[in-house]
Amino acid sequence: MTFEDLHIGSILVSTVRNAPVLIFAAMAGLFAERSGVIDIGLEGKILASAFVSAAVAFATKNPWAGVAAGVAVSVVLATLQGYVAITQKGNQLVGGIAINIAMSGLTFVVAQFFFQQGGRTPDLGEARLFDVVLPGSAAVADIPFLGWFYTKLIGGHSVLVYLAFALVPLVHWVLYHTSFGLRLRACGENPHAADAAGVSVEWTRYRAMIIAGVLCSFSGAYLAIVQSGFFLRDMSAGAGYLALTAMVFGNWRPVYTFLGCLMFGFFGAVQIQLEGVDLPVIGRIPGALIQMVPYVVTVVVLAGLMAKSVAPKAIGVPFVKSR
Amino acid sequence: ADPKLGIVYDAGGKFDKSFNQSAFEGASRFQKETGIKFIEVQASSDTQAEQVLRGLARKNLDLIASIGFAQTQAVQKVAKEFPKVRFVLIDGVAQGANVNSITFKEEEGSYLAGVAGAMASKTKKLGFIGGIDIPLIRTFACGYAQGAKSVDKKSEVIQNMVGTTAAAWNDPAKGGELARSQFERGVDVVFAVAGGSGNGVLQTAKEKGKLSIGVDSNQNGLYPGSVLTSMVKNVGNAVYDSFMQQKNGTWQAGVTAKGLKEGGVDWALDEHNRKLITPEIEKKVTAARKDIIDGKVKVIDIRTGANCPA
Amino acid sequence: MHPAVEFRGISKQFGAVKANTDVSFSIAKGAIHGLVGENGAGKSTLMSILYGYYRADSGDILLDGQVQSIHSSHEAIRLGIGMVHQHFMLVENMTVLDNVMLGAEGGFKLAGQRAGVEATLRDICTRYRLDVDPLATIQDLSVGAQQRVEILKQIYRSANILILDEPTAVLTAQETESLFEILRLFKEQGKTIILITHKLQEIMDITDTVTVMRGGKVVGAVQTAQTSKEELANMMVGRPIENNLPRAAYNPGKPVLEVRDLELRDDNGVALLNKLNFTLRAGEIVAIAGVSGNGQSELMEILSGMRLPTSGQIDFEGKALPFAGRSDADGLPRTFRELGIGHVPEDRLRDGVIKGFSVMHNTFFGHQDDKALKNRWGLIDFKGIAERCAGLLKTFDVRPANPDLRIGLLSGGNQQKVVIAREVLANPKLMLVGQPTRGVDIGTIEAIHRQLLALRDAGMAILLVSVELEEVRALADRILVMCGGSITGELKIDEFDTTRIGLLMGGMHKS
Amino acid sequence: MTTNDMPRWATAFVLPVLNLLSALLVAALVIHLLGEDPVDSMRILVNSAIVNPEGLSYTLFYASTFVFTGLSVSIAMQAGLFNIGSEGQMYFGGLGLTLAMLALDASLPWWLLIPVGILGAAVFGALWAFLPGYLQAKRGSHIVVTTIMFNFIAASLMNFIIVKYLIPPGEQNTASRVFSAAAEMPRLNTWFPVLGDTPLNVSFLFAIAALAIYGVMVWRSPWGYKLRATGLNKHAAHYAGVKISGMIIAVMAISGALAGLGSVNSIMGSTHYLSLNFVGGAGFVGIAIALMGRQHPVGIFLSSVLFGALIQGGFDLSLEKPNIPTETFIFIQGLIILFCGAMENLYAPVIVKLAKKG
Ligand SMILES: Nc1ncnc2c1ncn2[C@@H]1O[C@H](COP(=O)(O)OP(=O)(O)OP(=O)(O)O)[C@@H](O)[C@H]1O
Ligand SMILES: Nc1ncnc2c1ncn2[C@@H]1O[C@H](COP(=O)(O)OP(=O)(O)OP(=O)(O)O)[C@@H](O)[C@H]1O
Ligand SMILES: [Mg+2]
Ligand SMILES: [Mg+2]
Repeated sequence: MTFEDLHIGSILVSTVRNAPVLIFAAMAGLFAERSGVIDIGLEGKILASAFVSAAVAFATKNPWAGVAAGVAVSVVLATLQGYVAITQKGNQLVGGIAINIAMSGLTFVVAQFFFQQGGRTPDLGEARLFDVVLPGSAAVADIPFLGWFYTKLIGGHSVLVYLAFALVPLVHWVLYHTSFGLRLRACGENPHAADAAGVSVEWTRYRAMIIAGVLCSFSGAYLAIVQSGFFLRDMSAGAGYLALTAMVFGNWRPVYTFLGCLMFGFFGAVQIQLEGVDLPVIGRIPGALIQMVPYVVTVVVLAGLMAKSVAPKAIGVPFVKSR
Repeated sequence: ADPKLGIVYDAGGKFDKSFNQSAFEGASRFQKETGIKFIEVQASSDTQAEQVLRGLARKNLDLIASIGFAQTQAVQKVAKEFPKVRFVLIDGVAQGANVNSITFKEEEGSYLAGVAGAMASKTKKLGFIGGIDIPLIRTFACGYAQGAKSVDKKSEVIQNMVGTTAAAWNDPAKGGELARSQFERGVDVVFAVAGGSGNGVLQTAKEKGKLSIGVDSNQNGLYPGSVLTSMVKNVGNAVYDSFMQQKNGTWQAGVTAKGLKEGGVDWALDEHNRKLITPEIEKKVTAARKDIIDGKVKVIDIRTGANCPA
Repeated sequence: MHPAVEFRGISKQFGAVKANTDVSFSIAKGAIHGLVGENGAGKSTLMSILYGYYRADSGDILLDGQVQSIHSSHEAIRLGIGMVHQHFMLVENMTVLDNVMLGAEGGFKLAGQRAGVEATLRDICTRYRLDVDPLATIQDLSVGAQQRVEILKQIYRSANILILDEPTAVLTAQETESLFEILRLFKEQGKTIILITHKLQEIMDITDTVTVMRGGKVVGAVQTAQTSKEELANMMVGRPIENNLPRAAYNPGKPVLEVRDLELRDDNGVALLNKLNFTLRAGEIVAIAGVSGNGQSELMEILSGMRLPTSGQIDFEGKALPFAGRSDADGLPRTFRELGIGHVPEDRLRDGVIKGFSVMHNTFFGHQDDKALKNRWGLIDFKGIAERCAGLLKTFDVRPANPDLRIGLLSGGNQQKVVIAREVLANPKLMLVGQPTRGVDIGTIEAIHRQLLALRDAGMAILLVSVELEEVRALADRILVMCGGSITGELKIDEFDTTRIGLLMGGMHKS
Repeated sequence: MTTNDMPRWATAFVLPVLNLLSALLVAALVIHLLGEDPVDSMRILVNSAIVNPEGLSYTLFYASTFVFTGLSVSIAMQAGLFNIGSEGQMYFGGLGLTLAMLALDASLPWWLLIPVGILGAAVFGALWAFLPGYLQAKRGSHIVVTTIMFNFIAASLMNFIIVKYLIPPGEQNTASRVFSAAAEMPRLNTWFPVLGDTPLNVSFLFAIAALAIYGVMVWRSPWGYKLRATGLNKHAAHYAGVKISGMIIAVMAISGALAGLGSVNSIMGSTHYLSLNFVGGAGFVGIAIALMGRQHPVGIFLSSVLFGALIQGGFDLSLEKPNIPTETFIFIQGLIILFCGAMENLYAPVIVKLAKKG
């Protein structure tokens, strides 16, 4: 086997393309959880926004209208989740799981009702978001490496991909270098302290949830109107849980979380390349076992390399001004 | 009186863009032509399959069509309990004097897909994307590879499976990703046998200017000019025929394996892919088709326990 | 001139508990006003109402003669009220700087502000002689330093009315003194201060006026100059407080605990305990005095089995405690308890009780595996435990004596009584007692002290860790002073000398 | 405003009923929008899931599996561990059971074979949960992450094992061979013919027993006391002499064993073979059940029956009303979890006001 057989280039490109679904959702989770609200409902929000973006994009023939509608729905769900967690002081896990289950059913029912295609939307065709071709791509396309680097790795993606990558420093900045971020983190660590300092814990958490809603919707929109070009029932296929995993893996810190997302994207891509390839010594690994690669790697990395992950202290606990 | 007919889809549901949907279409065609209605149900789990079949059998239906191999055991069991009710099992083999098991020689149709693919491919690298790594899907893959090798010994088939859970049939993003990665490895024709995930494959092929091959129903029209052909598996015809036989009183129990000869599988040539199928390709495929029907070429079915020769 | 703060008929009820009933009094501008009362008297509740944390069921609060409806801490802060809570309100994993800025940021972007605020803080620190590094992370700071951060917060926000809820409970004498220095400075600047404390000496030392509460009501308001500790105590508890409790003659028995060359190092190899050597005999109370954070907690953890020492030998009743060959202390406290070592942990909320369990469920916490508490099916004998619990609540005067209440809803003093009662009931041979009266009112302190002395008289060996020299003096037969993980000196009780102990606590000279 | 201010009958009865009604109201609205009559639909649903003995029997059959997965999630939750891995543990438990059956179903009599199968399911389930438990206890790997990962790994591994080793030669179905009749869990219709030809079997009685044992173990035994202490405050539990890491590993193993036992009902009680994805989400439903049932035996039982009824009733309803796809009931499940589980105190203020007036 040669180096060429590994297709490093294609793995990297594929990583870049796979990661945004997770990055958006993980950054959404980060906002919610750093403010103290467990966001196990990412999956449901991804699914709902994926459906709504696809349906609206199809109906209006405008992908941006789809994205906007996805944002709206995801924000509504996030606010509902916030209402359960913040105002009702209910169990946050229950709230999130309820949303996941409800959306898995509802998206199908509504899609079926409108489109009669078994919980699928029609193909978006021209209403998809298309890839950006960077200026000068044609000129450099044939230069070895640089051509690949500029047109394939850096260029040639949808706007949402760039947004996903740009989000990471932005989230970092908001979280650590703004007063909102400071308050948000305080609410997640010690809401009583934040409250005593005159910060409204509830309002801060609501805002965090709304942001989480917005970010999460991009994940769904990316899935439906960029990657697939239609909506299919349960198409999130666990992305929300994986994003949550990346976030825990990244110790609730944006950059590490981002690395976690890239890792999943990367091993997902490696796994594709490994299938059916004869490896030295091991030989050909059966396809079903190759599917395990990203997950096994995660467990090994978590068990072996990472220090204990430390969640925000007040996470999951409704804020009650009482002893 | 009109026969009382029923159809039981498996977990994929009647809109799965695959064999359930095809069965539904066959049954609908029958209804349209004869005006005879049928009851349809979806069984989401093996337990439910049994429940549904028994429930329908109790209603004294004359014929129940069970779609998908997952219902094999349930059919076998319920058929024994209700000897007067007739069962048609699609894609699986169940025992019983009142059961007709219909299987398809997917390997034969896939062989044609492989021939067409290898002819159309410039790189002689062909892709195959399956849903889950199960014998049925491997049968497609192996027939496809045999067909490709028959055109050019050196042609190579790269295989990927979408996943390991039921979600693998509904993951177009992953399907698209797999297709992309295959294209980057030099593949220029890809055969998708992955339910809803296959849509992602076909779509990506269209985007990347590559060729794809559809499956089960004729998918040529989905992305005209990009779908090279489709490996049509006539589940719909099988259901239609069974209903018709019941109506005409010609129904028979047994095991039917439907290949090219029996019209169970075929390749699709229509106005959508007419331009893609050059006279050479058409000639080659037609010849291969004839050879198989005549028995000159034997396509290996790996489900019999044989190793895939290609 | 209007008073700075005036309470008019404040009442507040939690479920069946009347925390405040028709509370009325006022505090003059520029005064330091003391607020005293038993545990559960309603002091914190009243202050929480003033700070907008709770809404009063009825009554008004007037600031500077104006009725104000304060419905959030945000509102309170806007009105110039600052509060230092009983439990620190700090975000542990953030820096001092961030904690101070929290809620008082000057704009959305922090980047430009941080340097400026840091400079301001450094300036405040020098002016008020506060020893705090603005860039330190809270969890790395000692309790005293965290307290200073709370003060720093209030100075930074230039609060005009400052509420301090038991600020000195965890401070050493020196730290308390420097806190008072700052309070006096505040007073000079015309700020009004409300100080809650259980230490009447502090009331005498610094306040101008005092309000005494009992059972949610005001039972007295006096000028400090015209009262005495005894009178205040009497008002609070409704009976005089005994200062010198009777005890049997010092007659130590066999050695119960022998500690030799005990050493503890943290993961970085830094010594937390340095070659400790001491012996504890039956029938004596040995007190370990010292500024908190000098190894006392670690020592107690080791002796109770919660932590493994790095090296050294500890004999209990002549036999080595089973540390050898262990990689962690998992389950060890149970072994120790079964050997006869009782432990009243210094941080009762963290270690001593399960807040979510009922009082009754907490009365056998740690003893759940005792044979006597199980029925013949090996299940917990709740009938027996209910009886036992009823007796315990009565004997130790736990209020309210409701076994089904979540213990988290009890006042700190009453929680402490439950913990001590539980450990006493197991009748251990050695009792480790950490800060037994932290945050506890004088009446309860007296009761706890009586209990400990009775145990000593009955022949129990007691190791007491306390930062309160008063407590050490009231209980100890011998005193070990710890500093920097070492024992810097030992005194008999009749050699008690505050100055000398103070020097030893500072590690000044070794005897 | 807390539930403390409320009479017990209100928290135990009125609130849950009001919440359930709210969920059903929203569901009715959706059914109405789908163009069907909500009242009639509800009648069909209740009829086929509860009233009709055969339907009830199916409801209880589904509930039997859910009780086990619900208990699995609940017991881990008592120790403060969120086990998302019941799905994979049940899957793996099914493998243990199947291996035992394939090896022994020709040689052992039923009264030996069934216990061996149960044991196989429990052991394999426990094994699959032991690893995440161990990693949490000894390496601090977050249990939520590892159990999610283990679900994925189980799916791949089982796919591999079933396809490569368990499918009988020449068979299409991705399933093991059917076990011999000796491996069939006795069905309750043997004694109660009114239940009709349904797979409701002795597992249901086991499920009830498991609930009782769980209740006693958690609230009446010293072990359960330590378990709950660990869940509420690890520092204090350590002080109390609990071996924290041992407790975490043990409770995860038990949790996995319970999930594994869920497969006994589905496989030995119904299909009598192991098939791909036979778990079909029962492990995830277990999470919902544990949360909704507040980890209390009675709550777990009631939620399990409710979910079983939705599957059974929803299935029948979708037969009669083609406009209502079965997925509608997934949505309704979500609604019920939302209203009954997460917004449990939605009506508390109203009730408190009414109670004060009255
Ligand atoms: N949130 C609450 N819920 C129920 N009861 C409460 C609550 N807060 C306080 N109480 C009760 O109100 C009474 C007054 O409590 P408070 O904390 O004001 O007392 P305190 O005087 O500050 O006592 P301590 O000296 O121990 O701090 C106590 O009986 C307490 O148990
Ligand atoms: N053996 C049992 N089986 C089922 N449920 C039980 C059993 N014992 C107790 N419960 C229920 O469990 C809950 C808690 O039990 P219990 O009242 O003994 O504890 P508690 O005093 O409330 O302590 P905690 O607050 O820690 O639960 C109660 O709702 C009770 O009804
Ligand atoms: Mg107080
Ligand atoms: Mg109780």
